[in-house]
Amino acid sequence: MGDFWGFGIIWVVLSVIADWIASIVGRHFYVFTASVQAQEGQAAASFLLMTVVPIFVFVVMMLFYALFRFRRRKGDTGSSTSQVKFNKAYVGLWVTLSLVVNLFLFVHPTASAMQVYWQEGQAYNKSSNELIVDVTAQQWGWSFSYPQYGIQESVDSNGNDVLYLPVDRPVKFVLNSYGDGDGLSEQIDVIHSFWIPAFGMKTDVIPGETRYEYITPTVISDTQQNGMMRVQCAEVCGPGHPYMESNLHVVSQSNFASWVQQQLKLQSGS
Amino acid sequence: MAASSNQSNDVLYPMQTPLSRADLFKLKGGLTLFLIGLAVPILLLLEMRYVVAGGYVAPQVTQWPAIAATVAMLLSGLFTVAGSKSAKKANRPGIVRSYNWAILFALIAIILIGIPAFNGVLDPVSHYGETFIPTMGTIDVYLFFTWIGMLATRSRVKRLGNKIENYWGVYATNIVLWFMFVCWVVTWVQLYYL
Amino acid sequence: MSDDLEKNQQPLVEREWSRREFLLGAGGLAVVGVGALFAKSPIANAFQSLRPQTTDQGHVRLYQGDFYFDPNHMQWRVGDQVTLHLMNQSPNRPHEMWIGRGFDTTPTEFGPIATGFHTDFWDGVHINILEAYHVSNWVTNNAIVTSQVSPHPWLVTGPGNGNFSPTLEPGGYVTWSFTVPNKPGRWMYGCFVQSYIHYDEGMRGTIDILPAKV
Amino acid sequence: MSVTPGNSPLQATGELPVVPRRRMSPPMKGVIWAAIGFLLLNSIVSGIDPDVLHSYVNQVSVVFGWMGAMVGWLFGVGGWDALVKPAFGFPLKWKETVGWRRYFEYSTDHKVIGIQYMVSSGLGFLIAGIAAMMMRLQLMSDHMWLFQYSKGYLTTVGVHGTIMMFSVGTVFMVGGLGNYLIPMMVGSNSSAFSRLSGISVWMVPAGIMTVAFSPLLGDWTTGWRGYQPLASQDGDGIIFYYLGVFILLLSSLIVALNLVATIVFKRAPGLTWNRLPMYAWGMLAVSFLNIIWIPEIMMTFILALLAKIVPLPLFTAVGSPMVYLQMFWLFGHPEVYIVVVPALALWMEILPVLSKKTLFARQWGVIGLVFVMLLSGMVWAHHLFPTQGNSTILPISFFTEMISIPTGFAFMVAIGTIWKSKFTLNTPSLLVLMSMFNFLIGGLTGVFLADPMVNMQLHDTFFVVGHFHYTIIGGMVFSSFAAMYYYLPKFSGRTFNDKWGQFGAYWIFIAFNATFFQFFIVGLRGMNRWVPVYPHYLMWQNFEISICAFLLGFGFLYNIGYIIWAWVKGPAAEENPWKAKTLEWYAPSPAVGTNFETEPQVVNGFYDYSDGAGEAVVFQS
Repeated sequence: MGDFWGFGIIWVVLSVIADWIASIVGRHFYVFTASVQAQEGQAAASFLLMTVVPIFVFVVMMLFYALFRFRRRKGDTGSSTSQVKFNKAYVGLWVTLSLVVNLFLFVHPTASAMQVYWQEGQAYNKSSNELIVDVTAQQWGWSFSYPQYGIQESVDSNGNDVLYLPVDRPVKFVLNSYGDGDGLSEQIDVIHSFWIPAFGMKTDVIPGETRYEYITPTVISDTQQNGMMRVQCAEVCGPGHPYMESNLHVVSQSNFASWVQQQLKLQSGS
Repeated sequence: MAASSNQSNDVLYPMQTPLSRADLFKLKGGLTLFLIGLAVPILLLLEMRYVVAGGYVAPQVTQWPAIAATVAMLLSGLFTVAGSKSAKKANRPGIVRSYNWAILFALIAIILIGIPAFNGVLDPVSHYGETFIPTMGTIDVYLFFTWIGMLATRSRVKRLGNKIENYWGVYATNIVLWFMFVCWVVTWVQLYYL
Repeated sequence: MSDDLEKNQQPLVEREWSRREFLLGAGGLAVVGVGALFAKSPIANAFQSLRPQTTDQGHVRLYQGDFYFDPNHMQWRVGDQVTLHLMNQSPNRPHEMWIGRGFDTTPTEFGPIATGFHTDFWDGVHINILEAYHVSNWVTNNAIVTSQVSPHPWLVTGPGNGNFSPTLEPGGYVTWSFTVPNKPGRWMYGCFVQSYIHYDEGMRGTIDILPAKV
Repeated sequence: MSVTPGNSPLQATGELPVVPRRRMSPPMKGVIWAAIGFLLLNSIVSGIDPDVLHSYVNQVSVVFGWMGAMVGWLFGVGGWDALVKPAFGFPLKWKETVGWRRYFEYSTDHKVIGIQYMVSSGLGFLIAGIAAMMMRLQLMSDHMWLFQYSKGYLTTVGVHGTIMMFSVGTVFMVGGLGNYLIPMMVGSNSSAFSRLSGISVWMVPAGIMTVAFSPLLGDWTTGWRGYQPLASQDGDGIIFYYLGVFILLLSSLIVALNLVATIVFKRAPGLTWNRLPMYAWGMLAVSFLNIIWIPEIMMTFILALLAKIVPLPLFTAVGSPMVYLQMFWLFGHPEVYIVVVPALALWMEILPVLSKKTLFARQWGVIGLVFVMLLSGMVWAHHLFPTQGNSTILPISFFTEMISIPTGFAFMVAIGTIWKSKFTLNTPSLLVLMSMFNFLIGGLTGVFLADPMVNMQLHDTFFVVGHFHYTIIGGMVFSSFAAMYYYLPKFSGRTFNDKWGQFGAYWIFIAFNATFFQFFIVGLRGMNRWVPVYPHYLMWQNFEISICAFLLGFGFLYNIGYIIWAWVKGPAAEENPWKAKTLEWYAPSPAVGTNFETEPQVVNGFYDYSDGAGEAVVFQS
């Protein structure tokens, strides 16, 4: 029984310590979160981390026990004294626990977080404050248009496509994978994936289908300040895939308003 | 490798060794597994047709080659059954006679199935056409390999003559051909009517 | 898989094939294989340099593929009359063709990317369009264009729309004739569609313009 | 009869049939026949159906040319003389040789075939490993420097993934170890369909070469998945991807048929299902997965090939771009278990022997393997969480999380076996523990990926790359090395120096974890997959990862080299050095010639190591 209690006590102590560390590390699991959705994902990931750490400790401790505690000593050639073939309590506990833990993880965070995400989408759709951004993916670039403001394609001073978002305002991305109306787009377009690392969310863009993504940015920042603030294609889409990136600026509500005016001026001017 | 193997100079060929019950059981089991594996792509194609084209049947699919192919395969199958019956009586000339006809009808079936797949009546760039052609093509390729198997079986029976100790090859060919017949009928009914 | 032959499987005789032939053969194949995979372009270039470079005259064919020009090197002489057939062989991508020197670039997260040539070869050149099939658009810039085919709606005339370049749909082709202008030296040609990636992926070539014969 | 390798005691005596001397080595003959086959069919097809450019090798002709080459190769290495002609009733002129030459010929001996599979698969491991090193070299910098074009890098990614998955992951432990061990483990002298098996092994080198030389036809950027609709507009190299994978899968399908038939129909008397060794159970589960899913994916690849060369619009934007993804991942996830289940089975095979303790809860281990097999067909869509609509996410997520339960049984059994044992710490057992550690991390990170909300962030990043390398290298490759060390005395009659073995094990363990643990971190920091260039802020970590990756690469080279050295020159081993009780150890070591001169009779379970337990096997004379 000595091994049993020894193992158990060490496991509990190490698990508590490891979980304490996990609770700190878990807070930075997403490295940088800049949206409500990223924070939700971060919370789910952190919860998962706390749950799996004791399991990790249990198995790894067992491996170390095998290496040190149960190691065959020099000169010992006999069989093991314990030849237990089955232990109802151990197997029963293992099966029950793994079932319970998995079911539990399915209810929370899996189902609950998805529920929250879907409800957010519905809430955003009903809200009058929602900003709609039409995103078009094509080989190999993104273009963004703001139908509520009449901006057809937002560009920066270099003429590159750029995404500007106001902080703390729900955004609905309408995602399509179409070409630029040259009659070839149906043939040439492929699956892309719309990903902003700092927003903790990605949605694939399928040719011929429209997908939606709902985000509320919470941090004012841009691509120059933080590399995770970028629009990146995450699904391989041909040789240009690595270059399929656009800069992202999350700005204050007032700066966004003036940016909109500037874009409109640029659009009518050209 | 078996320790009991004969040390004589005779070189043995397929069908030249007597089969024990266990051997026969093994061969039948292996063939069953093989046919399960062969059925998977057919199921996949039939499923994909509904995914891609729904229940639509193009009005211009040509009916007569399909009906004629079914008849040809049925005849071929009846002749392989006759071959198996001759095999039970160890009537080797009977096997060869039956197989001559079976091979002929199987060849006719291959050509007939090939006609609607490749005669260009169906547009390959249509949802129905793009599933119809690969499905018919797959059946045709399967049937072609079955046909080679039939040729091999006939050739073996003819060449080995009296040295044959078992007729598993004949039975197996018969089973595979009937499996192909079932696959074809399911495909035909599904692609043409359902 | 019909019959059981195992009772016949005794390792009986050792009849030896040559070990040397086997090793030499396998080694030779390995060398050829590695060479084909990793040294394809140096070997091809070496062969190409053995062939004397000829000046293209009259009808010149230029094929576009994903992502290359065939040929990727041409040689023209000032004053020659050239009829250029440009064909897009790609089954699904549009391609264009610029000729120029120097680069315009745009900054990206991955460093500056070339968006086109700075100097347009076709400035002030008289060209005559003889054939056009499946053309997406044809920007003329400062070239002076006469056309034997209906240039609508694809011909974009006048400066301000970028350099001279025909853009072809998959399977499209164009033919135009011109007299090689007096702009000797090395020029480049390339395709910059689909976010400039075609040029980056190797869709480029060089033209040497030789001075006129005296 | 037992023959030592290398020097044959058998003489060609007068009483044997006179067979003409084989002048050319079968592989060379195969190559020449393949070249003839290619030229013949390619010429015919490109003559009948020329493409616009009138080039000699075009999309359609290369497919037929390849078929000709494949038939030529398989006939040339022995299929014509040993399979086709006898099948048509012509005299069998093929005799198997002894000595090293038989490893380069058509053979029907399951042990020779097993070694041929292992060596072919090892060749694939080296080629794909070189591709991986090239990728890591490129990623040391954030801009293009080693590769000229990103399509070249992406092709390398594809070649690496394809060869690793289809010729190493799917083949080494099933076609290689399975073919070698399973007939011995069930007390038989041959596998069920040994002639078929003899030809299927030659498909592996052909398939590897097809994929490795695919860049000659053109670059393809889809990775190991041949992703449509992208594949339809890729370079022609994708044709060789589909064809190469097709032939590799055909080989695995034949292996599966053969192994199932061997296990079901060729068991020795007394070897009931309750006594069947764990590795045989693993092979049975894997082979059933293979029999169902390999034909499925082969058909999918044929369709994708048609979509490329005809072209049928099946999977392009005009058709239904999602259909290919669903069809691919239907196979794609079972594939992962095809790779890993043999490793789990191997733990349960090795641990009781080296712990000298009865296998704990054997029936639960079997249940685990079988349920992994059953559930694996229900989880495919978790590869598509960001791709598909909302409605299917939760059920798929549910099954994905549930599949960790049967997988966990392997850990339960392993831990129960280790507990209070007398654990012999040597290279194979150390590698098994390391494999358990790695696979544990792979499995636990899978919990994060199974959660859709978290998956939306982690999908298509290096986190995923790290996760599956932990399961596949960490689980399967480490277990394969454990198996190689463990069975070395069986293969060659020689053994290894444990100190050098353990040194190699620690080397790859440390380098592996240093490399792939950082994949998780760099992925969370925003590193996406399939990119030769990336934002500058990720550069130093990628540089560091590359250094560790090179260490890992050299570590694998060291281990492979050491195993080869020990195989040839190592100290002589005992007949049964681990005092194991399973049937394969009753066959002679090194296992050459007949496995069992007299038929073994199984009278007990194999995994009972208590002092009073009798022998598991008796031989009746």
